Amino acid sequence: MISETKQFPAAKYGMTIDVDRCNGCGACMVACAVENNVPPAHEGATDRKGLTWLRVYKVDNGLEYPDHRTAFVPVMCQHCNHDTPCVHVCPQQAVDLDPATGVVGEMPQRCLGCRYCMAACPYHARYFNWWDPAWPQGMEKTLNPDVTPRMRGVVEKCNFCHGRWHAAKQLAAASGEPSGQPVEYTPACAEACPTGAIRFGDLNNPASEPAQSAKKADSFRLLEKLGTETKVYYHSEREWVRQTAQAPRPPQAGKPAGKEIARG
Amino acid sequence: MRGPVQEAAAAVAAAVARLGANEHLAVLDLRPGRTASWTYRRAMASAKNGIYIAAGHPMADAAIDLSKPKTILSLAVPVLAGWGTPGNVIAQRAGFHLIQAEAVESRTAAMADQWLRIQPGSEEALGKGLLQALNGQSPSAAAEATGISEQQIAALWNQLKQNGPALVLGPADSPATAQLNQALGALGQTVVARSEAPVPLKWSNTAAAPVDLASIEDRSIRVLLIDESTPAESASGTYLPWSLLERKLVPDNPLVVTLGWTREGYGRHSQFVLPTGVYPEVADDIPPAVDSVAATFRMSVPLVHAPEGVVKPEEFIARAAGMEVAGTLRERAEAIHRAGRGTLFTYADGQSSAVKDMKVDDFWKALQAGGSWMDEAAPARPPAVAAAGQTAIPASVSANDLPLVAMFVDAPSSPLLSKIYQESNLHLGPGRVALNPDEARVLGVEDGGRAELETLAGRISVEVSIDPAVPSGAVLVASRAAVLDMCSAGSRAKVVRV
Amino acid sequence: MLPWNYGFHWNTGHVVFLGAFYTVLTIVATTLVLAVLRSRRAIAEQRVEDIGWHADFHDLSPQDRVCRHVLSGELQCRECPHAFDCRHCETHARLVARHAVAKPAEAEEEILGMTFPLDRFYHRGHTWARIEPDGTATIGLDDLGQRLLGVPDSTELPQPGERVSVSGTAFRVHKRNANVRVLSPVDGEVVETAGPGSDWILRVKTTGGGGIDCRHLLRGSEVRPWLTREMERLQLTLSAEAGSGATLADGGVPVKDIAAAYPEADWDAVCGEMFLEP
Amino acid sequence: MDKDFITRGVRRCSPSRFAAWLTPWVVLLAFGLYAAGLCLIKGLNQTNMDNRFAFGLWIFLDLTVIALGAGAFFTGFLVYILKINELKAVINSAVVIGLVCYSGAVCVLGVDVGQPLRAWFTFWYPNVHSMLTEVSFCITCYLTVLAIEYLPIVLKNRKLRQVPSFLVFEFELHKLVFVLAGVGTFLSFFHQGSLGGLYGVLRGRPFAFREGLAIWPSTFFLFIISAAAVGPSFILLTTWMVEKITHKRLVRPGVLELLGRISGLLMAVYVLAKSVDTLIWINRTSPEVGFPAWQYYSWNPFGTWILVAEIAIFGLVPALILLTPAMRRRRGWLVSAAAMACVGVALNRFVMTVQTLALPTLSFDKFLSYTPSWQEVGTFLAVVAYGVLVYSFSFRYFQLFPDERMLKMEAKKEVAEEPFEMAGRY
Repeated sequence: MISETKQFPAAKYGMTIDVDRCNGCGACMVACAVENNVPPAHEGATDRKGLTWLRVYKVDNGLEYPDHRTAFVPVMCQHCNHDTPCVHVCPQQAVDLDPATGVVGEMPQRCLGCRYCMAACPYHARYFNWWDPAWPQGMEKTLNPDVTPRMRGVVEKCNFCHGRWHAAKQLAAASGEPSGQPVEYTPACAEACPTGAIRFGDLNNPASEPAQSAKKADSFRLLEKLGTETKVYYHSEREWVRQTAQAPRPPQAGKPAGKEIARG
Repeated sequence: MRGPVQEAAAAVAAAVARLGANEHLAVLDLRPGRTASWTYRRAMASAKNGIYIAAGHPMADAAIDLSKPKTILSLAVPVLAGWGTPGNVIAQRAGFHLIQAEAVESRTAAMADQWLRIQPGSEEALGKGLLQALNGQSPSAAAEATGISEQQIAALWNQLKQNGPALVLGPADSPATAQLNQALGALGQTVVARSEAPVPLKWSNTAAAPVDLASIEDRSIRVLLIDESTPAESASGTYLPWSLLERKLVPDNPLVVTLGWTREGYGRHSQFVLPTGVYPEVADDIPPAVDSVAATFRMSVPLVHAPEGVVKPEEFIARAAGMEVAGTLRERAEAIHRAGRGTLFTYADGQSSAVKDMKVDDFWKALQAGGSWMDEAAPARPPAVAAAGQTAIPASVSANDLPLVAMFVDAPSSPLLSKIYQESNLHLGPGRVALNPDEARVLGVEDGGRAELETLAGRISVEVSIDPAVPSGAVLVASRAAVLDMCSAGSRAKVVRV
Repeated sequence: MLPWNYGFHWNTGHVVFLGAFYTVLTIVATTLVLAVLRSRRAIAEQRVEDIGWHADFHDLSPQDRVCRHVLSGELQCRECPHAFDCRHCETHARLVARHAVAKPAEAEEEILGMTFPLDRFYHRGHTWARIEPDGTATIGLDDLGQRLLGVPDSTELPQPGERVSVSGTAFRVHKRNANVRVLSPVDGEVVETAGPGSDWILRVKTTGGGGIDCRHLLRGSEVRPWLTREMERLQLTLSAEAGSGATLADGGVPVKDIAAAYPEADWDAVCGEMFLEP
Repeated sequence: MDKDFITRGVRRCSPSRFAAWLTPWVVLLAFGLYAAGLCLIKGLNQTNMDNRFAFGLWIFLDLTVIALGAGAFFTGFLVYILKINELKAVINSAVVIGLVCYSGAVCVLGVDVGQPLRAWFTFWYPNVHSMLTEVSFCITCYLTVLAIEYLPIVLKNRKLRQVPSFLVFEFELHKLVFVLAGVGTFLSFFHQGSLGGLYGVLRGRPFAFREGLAIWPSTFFLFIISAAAVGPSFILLTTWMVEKITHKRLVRPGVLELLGRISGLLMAVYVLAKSVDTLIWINRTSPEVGFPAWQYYSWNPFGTWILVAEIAIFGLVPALILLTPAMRRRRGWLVSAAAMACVGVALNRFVMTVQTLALPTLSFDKFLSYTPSWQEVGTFLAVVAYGVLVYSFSFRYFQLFPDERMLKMEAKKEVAEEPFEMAGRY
C-alpha cells in the first residue's frame, strides 16, 4: 500500500481546534462514534475503558474561585508526523503513517491486541476493544457502511474519518479528476461542531484553514517538545490554556493525587 | 387486529364520551410552535371541552436579537451551551460582554466573560435584588439569598445600566427578568416579538388558544393526551413536573395517554404509552430558536423508515377529536408560499432565493431537501409579556438539606451519548448527582457509589460522582424526567447513602 | 517475514534481523538432526551397550574413575580417559612396557579374607575372565561380587549365540531390591551358560580371529590395591546406605552374604555403587 | 513402580507425601487456569487493565520472571563456554528454572494479548523496528532451545534410559549441548535487552525514554546486565530453598558462594551503569523534552524513595554483601543478599512497567492507580503453581543436582572414623 501511493503528490491532513470556541457539548464525540461505527458503551465501561476516538477533556487553571477558569480540549489521535511513537513499536506493522495523507492508520484486522502502541502514545488517543462491540437491537441498521466495525481485543483510534476520505477520493475519481490528487473532505467531528471550533484541511495547501490558523501566534500543539510534530493544532488566546499543552503539573495540595476524581 | 394503539383510542373515545360538563379533554404539547401544534389546537377547538396546553416559555412569541446587546446578564441560562442557535450565538459572541450568574461553573459560566457564583436556586432572588437596586432600595434580602454582597449587586446593576444596551436572560417563568428587561429598555429592542410562519386561514380561524396550565382549574382534566415525541432541546425549561399536572386531573380514574419514544417521561404516570418515531424517522417541523428574530420554517426529513407500530401523535390526537389530518406540513408550506414573504435558504449550495419567485412544488422540494424558510425582517415590537408561569413545587427547608442545582442532560437518548457521560466524564450521566468531595465525605458516599436523593416530592436512587467543581453545600443533579418530577431548581434535597 | 507478504519491503533491518533469525533456526535444527542421525548410526552399529557403559562411566564419581596405575601407585592421580578400556591407552602401554605387572609367587591369593585366584583377569566391575585350554573364556563373579549378591533372587543370562562386549552387560542379577547389570570383562559370543557346580557363569568364544584380549583387565599384583580401595568404597557405601553403624573396615573378613548382614541397607544403591552402575 | 524412576542411591519422599505436597499447587493451578480461561473466553474486560493502564501485573511479571530465568542462559554460558565446571552442579536445575520461567511467561503473554490466535502475525508480518518483534522471536527460539536442553535431563531418567534409543540420543545430544548453550546465550542477550528496549524507546513516555547506542536505548544494556546479575542469585536462592525443603545437601557450599560472587560482581557493574544512566536521564534526556525529572517523583506514592530503594537498598547493598568474602561465607547473608538482588531487579521492572504508565503525560491527565483483578492474580498464580509442579517432578525423577549422591556419601565419610584421601578430587 505504501509503495502504491508513494509517487503521488502528498497531502498532509491536519486540524485546528479553537479551544476558546469549544463549549464541551460533546457533539463531536457522538458524531465521531456515529460516523466510525464505534459501539455504545458496555455497561462496564468507564472513562478508562471506553472507546472515544475523540475525547473532550475538561481542563482548568488549578486556581480557586474567583480565579478558577475552565476550558474544554478535544483530543483525538494527533497524527504525529515525526518519530510517530506508535508506528515503530507495533510488532506486526498494523500501524503506519501514510505518506500520501499524513494520516496515522490503524489496521485492526492485523492487530494482535498487545497494546504496546497504547503504552507508547503520549496523548492516550488509542483505545482497546475490551468488549465485543454490540449495538442495541435495531440500531445496527444505522451503522455506516463505509467503516468496518472492529472486533474485541484489537486497538483502534481516530483516522481522520478514513471512510469519508475514501468516499471523497471516489467522488473525485468519478468526476474525472486525476487520481491520487489530494481531495478535500470534512471529518464527522469538524462537521458536527456547532461552534465551528474544529477545522480540518490539508496543511500542505497554504490556502486551507488549518494551514492558515496553524501559523497564528496563539496556536500550539500538545507536548510540542516531544518532537512528534503533531498535525492537530490548538488555539487559544488564554495563556493558561496554552500552558496545558506542556508537561503535567505536580499535584497541588488538596487535590489528592493517585485518586481518579470525577473531573476530566 | 387490536393492538395497544386501538385499545388506547377506544379508551379515549369511551372517556371522552363520559366527559362531564366542566371536565376537559386536554392536549399537552411539549414543543409548541410546530405545525402539529396547530393540528392539536384545531382538534381541541372541535372537540368537546377540549383545551390545548402549551408547555414551556410563557413568552413563546418572544425572540432575542443577540446583535443588539452590549452586555448580557444571564441568570443561569445556558447561553453558550446549546441555547438558541449555537452558530448564531458564537457569531454574535464577540459583540456582547456576558455575565453569568450561576451556582456552578456550567459550560456557559466557564466561557463567560464574568462568572458570578451565587447560591443555588437564587437566580430569581438576584433578579429581585437588581430590581431593588434599580428602585434605589438596598437589596439586603437578595444579598442574603445569593451570597454576594449588596455592593456587588448594586455594582452589577450599574454595570448593566452603563454598558447598555443590556439584556437579562432569566428562567423561563421569571417575572423579575421581564421587569428588568423592561427597565433596561430591552423589550422591543433586543427582546422582540416574533410572528409565526403563515398558516392556512382555515387553521387559524378554527384553533383553540393555548392555555397556560396554571389557569386551568384543578381536578378538571379527565383525558390528558401528551405529545412527548420530540422534546425541546432544553426540555428542562418546558418539562412540567408531574405533580403540577396531577393536580389538574379529575380524582376518579382520569385517562392519561403519552405519545413518546420513552417510558422514562410522563409514561411513568400514564395508562397508555404509545411509541412514536424519533428524529431521523419522522418528518416534523422545527420551531424557530429563541434567538431567531424572524419567523422560520424548517423540517427534519426522515432518513430511515420508522419501525412497525409507531404512532403519529398528530394523527392519533386529531382522531381522538374526530378529525382526520394528513399532509399538514405540505399545507403549511403552501400557505407560506401563498403569503409570498421571505426567502428560502438552501444549505447544499448556500443560496437563498425569494419565495415569491419560486414554484410551490420547488419550494416544497427544497424544504424537504433541508431548505430553511426565513421571514423578512419586520419592525421590532415588544412581545406580549405573559403572566408569570407555573408555580414551582414548594421547596423543603430543613437545615441540613442541600440546595439543588439541576442541570439538564438530554436523557434518556441515543446510547451513543454514553460517550460523553459514561466513557468520558464530560457530562454528568443521567440519574447521577455530583457532590463536592468534602460534602461526600460528610455524607459517607463514594465516587460511583449509589445513594438516594430525597426531596419533599419523593425519593429516587441515584449514582454519585464526586466533583470538586460543585460548590460545597450543594448537590448537582443531572436532571431527567424522573428527577424533574421531584425537584425544580432551587428546591432542596438530601442525599442519603444506601 | 517473507518477501511476498503484503507491505514487505527490503531494508537493512530486514536483512540483519531475518538473517540472524534464520541462522539461529538453522543451527538449532542442525544440532537436533545431527544428534538424531548420530544416535541412529550408533544403534545400527550396535554401540548401545558401549554407549550405556560410557554414560555410566561419565556419571561415576571422579574417585571411582581413577586409573589402574594410580591404584598400583605408579601415578599420583589420573582419571581414566578410556572408560577402563586400556586396550587403546598409550599411557597404559607405556607403563606396561616400562615394567610388566609382577607375577606373584603363589597361584591363590587371599585378600581381606576373600579368595582371588590369580589364574584369571579381573574387571573393575567385579567379574573375572579365565582363558580355558580350549581357547574359550569363562566369565564369573569375583568373590566380593558373590558376597554382595549372595544367593541371587534371580539372574538373567544371555542365550548361547548372543554377543557380549567389554564393559557391556554380561548378565543381570536381582537381589532384594537390587537389579544390577554385571559388566562383561571380555568381548565374545556366548557358547554356554553355567551348569550346576561350575564356578563360572558364562563361557564365551572370540568372534574375530586371535585370542581373547585381556590387556584391559587387572591381574596379579594389581588386584590387592584395587580390592583394598573397593573395600573402602563398600564400607563408605554401606555406612551411607545402611546407617553409620555399619562398618567392616577393621580388616575383618566380610561375611558370605553381606546383603543378609545389612537388611536395612538400600541394596540397590550398594550394588549400583559396587558394580559401577550409578 | 515409582521407585524405578527415581535416580539410584538418592532418597526421595514416599509417593503419598509427594502427592500431599503437590495437592495445594494443583488446586492453585486449577484455579489459575479457570481465571485465565475467563480472560480468554470473556475477554480482557475481566482484568482491571484499561486504555491508560494498557499493561498491568502480567507484563510486570513477565519481565521479572524472564529476568530471574536468565540464570539458565547465563549459567549455561559459564559452564559450556567459559568452562567453569563447578557450576555443573546447578546447570540442570538452572535449565529447569529457565524453562519454567520462559514457558510461564509465554503462556501469560498468550492470555495478555487481545487476539492470541493472531500471534503468528508477528512472525508473518514482523516489524523489525519493534522491540516487541525482537522479543517475540528471541523468546520463541530460546524456549525451543530450553526445551531441547531439558530433553537430556528427562531422558537421563533411570527408567527412560533403559530404552536404547533414548539412552543413545541423550548421549549424542549431550555432546552437542554446548552449541545450544551458545545459541541460548546469543538469544538471551538479545531478548533480555529488547525487553529493556521495550520501554527505553517510548519517546512518548519521557519517564521511560532513554538515549543509547545506535538503535538500542540504554535500558537495553541495563536489562542484559541486570538479568545476568540476578540470574545466578535466583539459582542460588532456589537451590537453597530446595535444600531447606528437602533437608538435603545438594551442592557444595563453594558453588553457592561462587554464584553469589558472580552475581555480586555483575550487580555492582549494573548499579554503576544504572546510576550513570539515571543521572544522564535526570539532567538531560528528560528535561530536553520538557519533562523536569523531579516532577515524576512528586506523584504519591512513587516518591524518590522508589529510586533509592531500586538503586541503593536493593542494588548496591546486595552487591557489596556478595562481594565481601567474609559475608558471602555466612549462609544467612549470602541468601538474603541474593534475595535482595532479586527484589531490586523486580523493582526495576516494576518501575519500568507500572510507574511509567501510572504517570500522566498530559497536564490534564490524572495520576492513575491500578489494582489487578482476581483473574489477573489467578493467572499469575497459575504460572507459579505450574513452575513449582514442573520443578518438583523434575527434582523427584531427574538428576537436577548431580553431586547429590556424592554429597550424601561424603556426609557419611565425615562421621566415619578413618580419613579418606580422595585422589583426583577437583
